Amino acid sequence: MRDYASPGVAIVAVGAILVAGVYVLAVLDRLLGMIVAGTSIRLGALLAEPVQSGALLVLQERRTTERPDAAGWALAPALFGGLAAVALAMVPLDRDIVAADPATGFVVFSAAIAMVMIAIYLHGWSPNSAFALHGAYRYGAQALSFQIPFLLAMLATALPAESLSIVDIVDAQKSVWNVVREPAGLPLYLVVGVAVSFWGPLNLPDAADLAGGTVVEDSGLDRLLWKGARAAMLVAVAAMGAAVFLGGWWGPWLPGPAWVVLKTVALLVVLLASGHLLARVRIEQFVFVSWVLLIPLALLNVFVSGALLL
Amino acid sequence: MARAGLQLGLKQALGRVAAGAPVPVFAVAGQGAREHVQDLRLDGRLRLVDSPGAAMVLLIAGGLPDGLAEPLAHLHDSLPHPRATLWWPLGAGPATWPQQFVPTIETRDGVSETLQAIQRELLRGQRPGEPPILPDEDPVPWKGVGPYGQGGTGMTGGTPYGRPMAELGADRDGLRLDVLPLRIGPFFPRFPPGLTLDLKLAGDVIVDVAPVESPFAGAPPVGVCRAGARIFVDALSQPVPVAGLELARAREHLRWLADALVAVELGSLGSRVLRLAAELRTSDGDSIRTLGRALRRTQAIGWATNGVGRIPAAAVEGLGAGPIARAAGLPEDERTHDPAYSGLGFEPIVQRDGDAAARWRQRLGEAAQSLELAARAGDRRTVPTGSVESPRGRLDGEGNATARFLHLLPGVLQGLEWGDAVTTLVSLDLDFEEAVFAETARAGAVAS
Amino acid sequence: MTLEAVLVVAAALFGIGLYGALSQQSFVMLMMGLELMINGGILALAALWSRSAGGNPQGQMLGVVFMTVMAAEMSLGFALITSVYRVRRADITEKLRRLKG
Amino acid sequence: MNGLITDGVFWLFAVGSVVTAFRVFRTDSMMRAAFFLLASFAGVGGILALLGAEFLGMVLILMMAGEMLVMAIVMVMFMMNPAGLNPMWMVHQHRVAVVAGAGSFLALASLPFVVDLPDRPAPRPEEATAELGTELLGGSMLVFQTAGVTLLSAMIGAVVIAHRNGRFGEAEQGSLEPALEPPGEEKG
Repeated sequence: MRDYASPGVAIVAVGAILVAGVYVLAVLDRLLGMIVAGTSIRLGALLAEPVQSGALLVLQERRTTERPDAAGWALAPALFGGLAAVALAMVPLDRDIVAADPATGFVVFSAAIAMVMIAIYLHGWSPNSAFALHGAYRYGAQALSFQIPFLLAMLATALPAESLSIVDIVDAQKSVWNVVREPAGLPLYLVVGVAVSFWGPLNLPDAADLAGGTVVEDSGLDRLLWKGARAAMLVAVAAMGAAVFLGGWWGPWLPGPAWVVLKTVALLVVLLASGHLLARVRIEQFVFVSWVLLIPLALLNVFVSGALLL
Repeated sequence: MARAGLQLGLKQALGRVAAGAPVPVFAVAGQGAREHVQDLRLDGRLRLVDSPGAAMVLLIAGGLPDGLAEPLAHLHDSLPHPRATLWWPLGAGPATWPQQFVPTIETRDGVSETLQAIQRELLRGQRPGEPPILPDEDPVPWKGVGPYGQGGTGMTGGTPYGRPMAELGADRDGLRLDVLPLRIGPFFPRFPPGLTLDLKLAGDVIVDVAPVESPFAGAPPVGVCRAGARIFVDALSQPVPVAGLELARAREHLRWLADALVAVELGSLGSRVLRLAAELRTSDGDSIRTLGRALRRTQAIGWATNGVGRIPAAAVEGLGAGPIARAAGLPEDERTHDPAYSGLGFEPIVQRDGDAAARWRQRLGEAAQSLELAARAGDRRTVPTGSVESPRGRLDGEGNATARFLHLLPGVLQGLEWGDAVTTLVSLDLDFEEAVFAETARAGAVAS
Repeated sequence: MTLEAVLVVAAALFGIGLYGALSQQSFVMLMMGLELMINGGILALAALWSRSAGGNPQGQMLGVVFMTVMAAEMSLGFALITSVYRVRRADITEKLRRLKG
Repeated sequence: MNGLITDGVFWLFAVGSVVTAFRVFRTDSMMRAAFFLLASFAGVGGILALLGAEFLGMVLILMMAGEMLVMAIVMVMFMMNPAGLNPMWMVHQHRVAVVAGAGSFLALASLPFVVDLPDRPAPRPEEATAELGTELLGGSMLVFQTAGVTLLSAMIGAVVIAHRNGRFGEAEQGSLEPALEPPGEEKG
């Protein structure tokens, strides 16, 4: 076993960072939306809106459908949020500031990403509703397609560190960031990152053509938790991208944690902007592109970065 | 006791915070209300939502035929507590409906304020949430034996819970798998008001589809004609200014575009287009061309629409299907017969592919062309010939393009995945209101 | 967390898996039984590796081989289910009396 | 104290994974069965991590998540009653199966108490992952490569078997070799 924060500290810290991250994400998303829509921006309203809408959802009652799987329905957002927390816990803020640094941090993160599809499937299946189930199936197709390029894109970053620990991976980027070492890695990771948390152009399970997809039957707290968990996952994906591709805490002048936050926000802006600037992708196209284009590209990325290290 | 007090205090505190949130509204657009509902998207004080589960207030706008009473009651009951209803009749006659649906506001001004006030009252507990209209019972009665109402013994015995097991149907991979019968509409937010489809889905793929007759069609109008379609209906019977007609056409196309952008998850860009449509002037041709470039860059015309919902020219020949026909390469346009257009150098724009992308390009091209025509038209007036080219195709006393096109819909949608089917339906720009008012215009009794 | 405790848990998983594999008619449920048996095997293996074999890395290696077997079993099993359904429209073992064709 | 927490977590995972494993065969919906099976695997993955085989445990969870999703899709495709509206009880040779299951459990569970297993705990559990990596690409390279090739051939085989076009024409036609007789009435 390597460094672990004590359980209480880790849970509180990760929880607080997650909530803060989700809030920042909500504000950023709204801000980008307003810029694209060309509406005038009032800072006060912008900052208050996520809190107000959240409070509104807390006060709305839960809804039920005919013969749902109540346990699964309640469990799905919790599972999704928990997975986001596990994924985020792997990201180091500095060499010594990390909630958990298992030797297999990379695999833990990947396992959390893989379990996301179970959370979404559970969420779509349990309300016993046609649109929700359709959303769940779409994510199934989407997830099975992006798993392999995702693993390969991240795997290439573990090569220079010769370790699966995220701290080691970041540490190995002292002189050169991985984004320079393997230029194909970050774009691949970002495409797949949008797909993991089904944002913007790859929002197929909760799409507008399904009137909300897996979330269509949710109201009140269910909806708040689901949206929150989804946003948390995007934060975790951005934070991990900042760690393994953009050199995590490495950077001049500022202290390490500040760099991590800055890089995470920068990646978040890119990920969120894609939601306002790119049209929804058809599932058929995404599956095709994943298997035919992304997997060979990711393989090539691994081979090249491996060859460069020899 | 103390715990209950704490809970109440917390609730009140949250209520005060939540009162300032944009009101989540599920809006139903009845007759004459399409633009009014659409314009609400630009209002930052409220938020139009796609699912009743996300809404706090049900906004019913415009005239609603009696056929919608029952689906509307179901919709009302599926809003979470606390909930409220606001009917905004827009000049429609009184309804003989449950008391939730009595008119509550008359004018455009104040809709947002009223919605906000309703939300505030609901959250503070000053206004009771509305009780359900329908009794809370299962649509199919509980029957059968055993704790789950199964039909018999074993896995496949009888009809469990009064519901038939799914039947087998052909699949495109040659497997025979279960198909799911499903009715979608009449309030599905991506559909035009009044469209209901009876579907059979195998997974994501539409095996069979049948449009259910629109509650708007065939009945006398229950509301007033919506502003955007008004001038085209008027042009059937009286000369109208060409400039006004073309400006209205460009505006209708842009309004369609705003909705279509929401369907491909580009809601913020949709708001920008909507604002452009609301304030459109004849000099805005450049803005439309810039918009076309932006849409190609965002891939809204591109990966979302290329090759989707192809309708060959032969299928729509002679239907007067307007942009749908012209996108497939048929230069059918009623304006070519109108002497008012003869000196303007009007030449129908056509595309070749006939897919959804071609229809997007077609409408954008026509919007820009209409602005040019409007700028050149001066004070020319149309000559009533009994048929008009509306933004959706030939409009005459018999009906509009949607009515003539509807029987082709099953053939177009079969075999598509649901996402593509929605893209296709959106790109067709169906309208069930136009025909009703064109018919009444012929009878010389347009409500004004 | 003694060695015996882990091995008992592994045995329980194996037993449940064997029960499922023998009793279930549906192909997929049958495969679930098989998976559980392998699962118990991996658990026992890891316990012996960690507590009794002195952490010999070849023990973990064997675990990797077990997982390979599991993955191969799953992929071929699902392919066979699809194929059998395509030809015979069968989803339970009783509908398959011959294995040919 | 630390050992107490580890023990508590172990028993949580152990009881959880056995109970959910049992529930797999005692639920009315195949979907729930798949979720229970995944829960059972997640429990075992947790125990593996506690035992020091972190890599194996996490890979088990990673692999099973994808596998359960495929399983769920296959079940909804081909199996009846995915929603669990009817009670699901599809068993044969039940008594034999119960006896065999219970018997194998008793036999296997008694083994550690009968056999005298050597007590040699792993000396450096924190190095386990690195050791596995060295082993995979060192001494057991051949085994590792064989496993890889096996998986590849399983993948290709699966695609070939499941594909619509069999070796002797379309699969629905009952893709027999031309010389053989067509399938009889035992079909479907």
